[in-house]
Amino acid sequence: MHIFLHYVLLVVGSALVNNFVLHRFLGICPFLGVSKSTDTAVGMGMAVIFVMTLASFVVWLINYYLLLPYGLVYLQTIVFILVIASLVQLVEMIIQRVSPPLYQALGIYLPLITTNCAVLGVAILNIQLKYDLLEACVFALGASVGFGLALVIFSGMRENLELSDVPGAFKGTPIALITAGILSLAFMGFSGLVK
Amino acid sequence: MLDAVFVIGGVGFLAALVLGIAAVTFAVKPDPKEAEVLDLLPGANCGACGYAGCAAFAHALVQDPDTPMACTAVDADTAQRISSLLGRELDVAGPMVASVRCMGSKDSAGSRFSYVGPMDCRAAQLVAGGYKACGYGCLGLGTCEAVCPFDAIHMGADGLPEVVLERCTGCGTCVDACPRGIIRLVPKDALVELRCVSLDSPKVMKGACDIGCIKCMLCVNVCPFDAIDVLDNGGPPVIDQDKCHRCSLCVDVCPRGVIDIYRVPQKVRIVEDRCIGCSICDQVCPFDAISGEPKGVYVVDLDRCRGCGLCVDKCPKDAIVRVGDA
Amino acid sequence: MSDGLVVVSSSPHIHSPEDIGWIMRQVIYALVPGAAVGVYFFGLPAFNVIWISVVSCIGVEALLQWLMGRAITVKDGSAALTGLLLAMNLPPTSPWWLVVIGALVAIGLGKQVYGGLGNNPFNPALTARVFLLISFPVQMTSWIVPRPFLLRSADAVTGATPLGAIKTAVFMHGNLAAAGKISLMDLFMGNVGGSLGEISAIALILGGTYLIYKKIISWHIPVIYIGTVFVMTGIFWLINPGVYANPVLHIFSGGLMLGAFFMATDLVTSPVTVFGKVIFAIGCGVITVVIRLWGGYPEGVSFSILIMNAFVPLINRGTRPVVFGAGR
Amino acid sequence: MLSFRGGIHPPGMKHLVRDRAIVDMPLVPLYRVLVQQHIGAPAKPLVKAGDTVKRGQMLSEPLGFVSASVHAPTSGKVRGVENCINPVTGLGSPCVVIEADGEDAWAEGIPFDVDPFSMDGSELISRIRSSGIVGMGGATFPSHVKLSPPRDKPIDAFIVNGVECEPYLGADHRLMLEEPQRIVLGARLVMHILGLSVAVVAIEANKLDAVEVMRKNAPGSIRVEVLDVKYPQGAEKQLIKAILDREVPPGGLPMDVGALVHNAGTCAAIWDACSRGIPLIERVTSVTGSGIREPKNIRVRVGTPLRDVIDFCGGLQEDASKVIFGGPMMGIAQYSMDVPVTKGTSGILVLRSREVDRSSYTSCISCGRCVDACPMGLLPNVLSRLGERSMWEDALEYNLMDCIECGSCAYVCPAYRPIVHFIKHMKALAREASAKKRQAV
Repeated sequence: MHIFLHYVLLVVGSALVNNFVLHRFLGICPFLGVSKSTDTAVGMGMAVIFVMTLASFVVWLINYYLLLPYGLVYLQTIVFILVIASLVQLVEMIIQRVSPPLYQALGIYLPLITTNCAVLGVAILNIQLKYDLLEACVFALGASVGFGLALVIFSGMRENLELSDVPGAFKGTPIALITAGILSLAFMGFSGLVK
Repeated sequence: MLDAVFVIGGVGFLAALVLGIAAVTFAVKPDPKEAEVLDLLPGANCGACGYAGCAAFAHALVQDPDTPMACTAVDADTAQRISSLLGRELDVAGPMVASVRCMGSKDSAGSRFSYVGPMDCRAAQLVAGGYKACGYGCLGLGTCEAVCPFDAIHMGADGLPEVVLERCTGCGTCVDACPRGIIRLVPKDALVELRCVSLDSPKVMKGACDIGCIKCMLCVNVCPFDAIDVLDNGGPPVIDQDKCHRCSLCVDVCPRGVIDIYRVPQKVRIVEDRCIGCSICDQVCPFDAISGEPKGVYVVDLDRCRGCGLCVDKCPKDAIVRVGDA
Repeated sequence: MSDGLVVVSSSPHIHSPEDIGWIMRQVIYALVPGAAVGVYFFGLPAFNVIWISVVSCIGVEALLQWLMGRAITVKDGSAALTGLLLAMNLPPTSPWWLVVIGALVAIGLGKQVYGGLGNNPFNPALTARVFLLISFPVQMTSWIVPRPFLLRSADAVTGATPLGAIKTAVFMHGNLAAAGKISLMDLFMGNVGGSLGEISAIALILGGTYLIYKKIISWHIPVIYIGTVFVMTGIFWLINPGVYANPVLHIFSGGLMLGAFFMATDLVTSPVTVFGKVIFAIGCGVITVVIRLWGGYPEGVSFSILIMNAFVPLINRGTRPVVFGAGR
Repeated sequence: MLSFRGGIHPPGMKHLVRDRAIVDMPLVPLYRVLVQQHIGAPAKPLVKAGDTVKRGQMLSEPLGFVSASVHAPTSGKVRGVENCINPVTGLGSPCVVIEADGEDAWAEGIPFDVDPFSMDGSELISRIRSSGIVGMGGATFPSHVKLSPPRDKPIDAFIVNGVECEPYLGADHRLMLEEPQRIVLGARLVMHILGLSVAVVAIEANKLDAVEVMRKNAPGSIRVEVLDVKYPQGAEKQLIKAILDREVPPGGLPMDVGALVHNAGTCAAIWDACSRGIPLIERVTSVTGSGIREPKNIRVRVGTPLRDVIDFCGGLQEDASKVIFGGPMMGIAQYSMDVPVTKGTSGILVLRSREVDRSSYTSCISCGRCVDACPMGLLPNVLSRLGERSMWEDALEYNLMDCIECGSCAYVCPAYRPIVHFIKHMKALAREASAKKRQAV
């Protein structure tokens, strides 16, 4: 029971309290880029959940079984990026085969997951926070679910903004950033929830 | 140092291996047509077409026949080949611009009733056929301005739209949007237009608008080029842009001032040392503006010349030039 | 007909007399009892906060609309209502500049950048409150002890809100005992510390009932919101009454009544269908309880409503009514 | 009480004409009989300038099955087939102009007296068709079409619509009070045509006197049901839901659920046509509203110019500023006093300037009142926001085409948004696009 609660808190913590987009401000590019329609946002969220969890898993293994034993921790960033890039490529191929509509919808943003700093961020945080393999995966899952959640909520709001009478100067990205800011303020309410 | 090389190389190799296997396992056969189109496209992936790279654009072109050929980097020949590959007609007409065919401003054409509702011409047209006294005139609520993707049409103070010729791309969005069919596309260089589309009889027209065409036929009769014709639909005469020489006689003769010319052409003069006195120009000039003795040097009477340019085209010696030109 | 043109428009040609101005006025009337209790217990400073807030909200709205070259719509009363709601969400001792900043954020950032009334995704007053709470935590959490108007002495005595006391007690001592005895009667009448307009449950219920009676809000959001808080806190109270306060105390304390009746029901930022309202209210309730029981802040009403505001487009999307004839 | 989901309660304003007995409008010198007074295929004029016509003579011939003819309202000389303003579209439309000779002589052979119950269905239907009978509630759909359902959609329920849910109007009410037998006989005739043994007369609870009269006059086979007072109770689909608890599917017709609805006035006209051969040349209509000096229920010939009707009712008040054909919720505002009364003119309503809609509207505040009011289960708030931006393609996904344009949403909108107008606008765009698409294929 206690162990289970630990993992629940880990998910809640990474998804809500320290939401990657709204609290750590990681992954802002896809957050703004793929949030114009809810359908694409859901697809992107799924893709990110998959990539982030998988990447955390692989990267953790590489870190502890390859880099650490050989004292090559200084190569962390470059190796991580290499692995993540390959993973994204792999996911892209699979999606293209399995779900062409999703592939079309995600368009340029699928390759962009590569440069989604949230993916690298979660991998590095896993190492910094000294999580074990399971914790790392759970943390990544929570973080990516949080990312997806923020993305989907935000896409709903942006669809509505399209029908709003926003002053010319604020149309598009400016109003999206303001909205993200207020959303981020609202999510501050969760602070202190998980120590 | 060496282990670093090995590790990165090894990881890279492994990744490449996995990707290689995946590429084979999850290979997606592209549409052969798509591949052909893709070959013809520049392959620069510049994104100017609005798609994520040439491959996505090729996909869209093949899948959706309505996709406009929006690539800016292909030459005309390639565009033609792509179009024929896709089995569609390529629009080869010259550049067009929108032309608004109504001059019935707020002051010259009144209202039948006071309209309450959305400020959209199409919506206003649904209420008792539009509030304007003239059933054919511009409603002036600016739907054309709202739909223009290029910001090339603006509502003037008189309640009529004005086309910004430099910005207009001739896309035709406003033409489709206008509920009264007032806007049409004309070649960019054809700039004489009768700005009225009313099918009303002269009597009705006089009651509805101070300026609309009353079908008096003066313009038809005055045109030296037979460029103005009457259709049998009861509407205003139509100017054939191919025949029109922009002499603007019709503009001057119209009692309602509803024929408009954008740019009056330059008058002509004769370059004396090239003129051989063949008299062709004298014979073709519809305005009797050229005079002279055969074998002598002809001169242009600038008061009479209207810049139609017939003589310029006919002169065998290229001795006639526009006034502004060297 | 005798002079000028007849009017022609699309049907319908008659209209209900209830326009936006009327709705806003009714909500303002409904808020008066709550605000009055605030002034009664907190005195002149509270009154000053109210008028500064209302005047600056109206001023900011007019100014921004004038700057943007839009029609100035302060006459519809929505800016005044936002001002009143903002004031009721502030500590009674708020300095004037805090109130003015709040008005700027509420009307400027919360409303006008989105295009004015109807276009804002978040409740403007709550946006401002949360903005102030995070930016000026000291000023926004200085509470004073209520003193009925007639008994008021010159100096205000600082004190804590009931929820703040509970949070501190649980945090410092691990149980509720240190929070001391909190009178439910005081909570009900408003004789407690807190934001200007949130203290008196009875006054707020009175106002809320008026709005429900006038059919300006439906009962779903307030009843289900408060009900969710009651049930959830009740469950935890039954599990461990030493750490978790009893549910009656929870529903009568903090900003719940104000939030449930007046903020969560904000027409612009709440779902349109009944089912959507139910989901929205449950979401507000759950988040409120989570923040109150386990979060860093003692009170979670503002945050929870703001967060649920963000969900409204998705809720509306998911709760479309069944089209006539498509049901079977 | 029987009812449906959604709806609104606007002030009834029925008191203006409630107690005013139907009076016959005297003949006027000139009639303008529009050739197109129905929904459906056009009709072809049969007369030309200089012809003399008799009362009840056919003036136009329907082209196609879903079409209807028109008849001369009185005897006189045809001035010509001219272009007159159609009160429904506001546009010019061909119309037979008759200069009355004042004799009002019937065409040969009518009226006669027969027992229509001795005839069979198809004979009666063709008689109804040649009499130019259309739905008189305002929709003007040719009645004979409704009476000829396809074989696979048998009709098992017939409702006589005496609801008259539009505020102000009282013509059907007076008709039920004064001439219940015509309605009952017409209804029995419809039952006879369709082989039904029962029918329902639906009346709103604000007309209990009519309920009593109808109950007294109706035979046992015709049940009179009292309905909740709510707008739009008289809308076909909502009425079927309330009486039969059947829902017409989106895009469907009442016959899809085996139901048929005829207006009370239409039933009376059917009786006249079948039993005496009198075509649809006159109707009862309410001339009402605060802008008219003497509100009345009048029996008026089709083709009478609006100006004459207004004069007969004492003229307009000084500040009258809106003249509406039909009721205030779905009626059509007029700008010309020359428009003629048509078969579908269920009322003529004149509003004063202070009652007329304000001219500006503001952003939607998502209050959801329109959603609660919509009897069709749509989201008018979303539709209006889409309509503001002419986004009809998105609106189609929000069931744009299922809107019945009853106006409930716009009535309750606190932002005064012209929601129905937005919807009509998008429907027009959608129809235009689909017509274009059909052309292209």
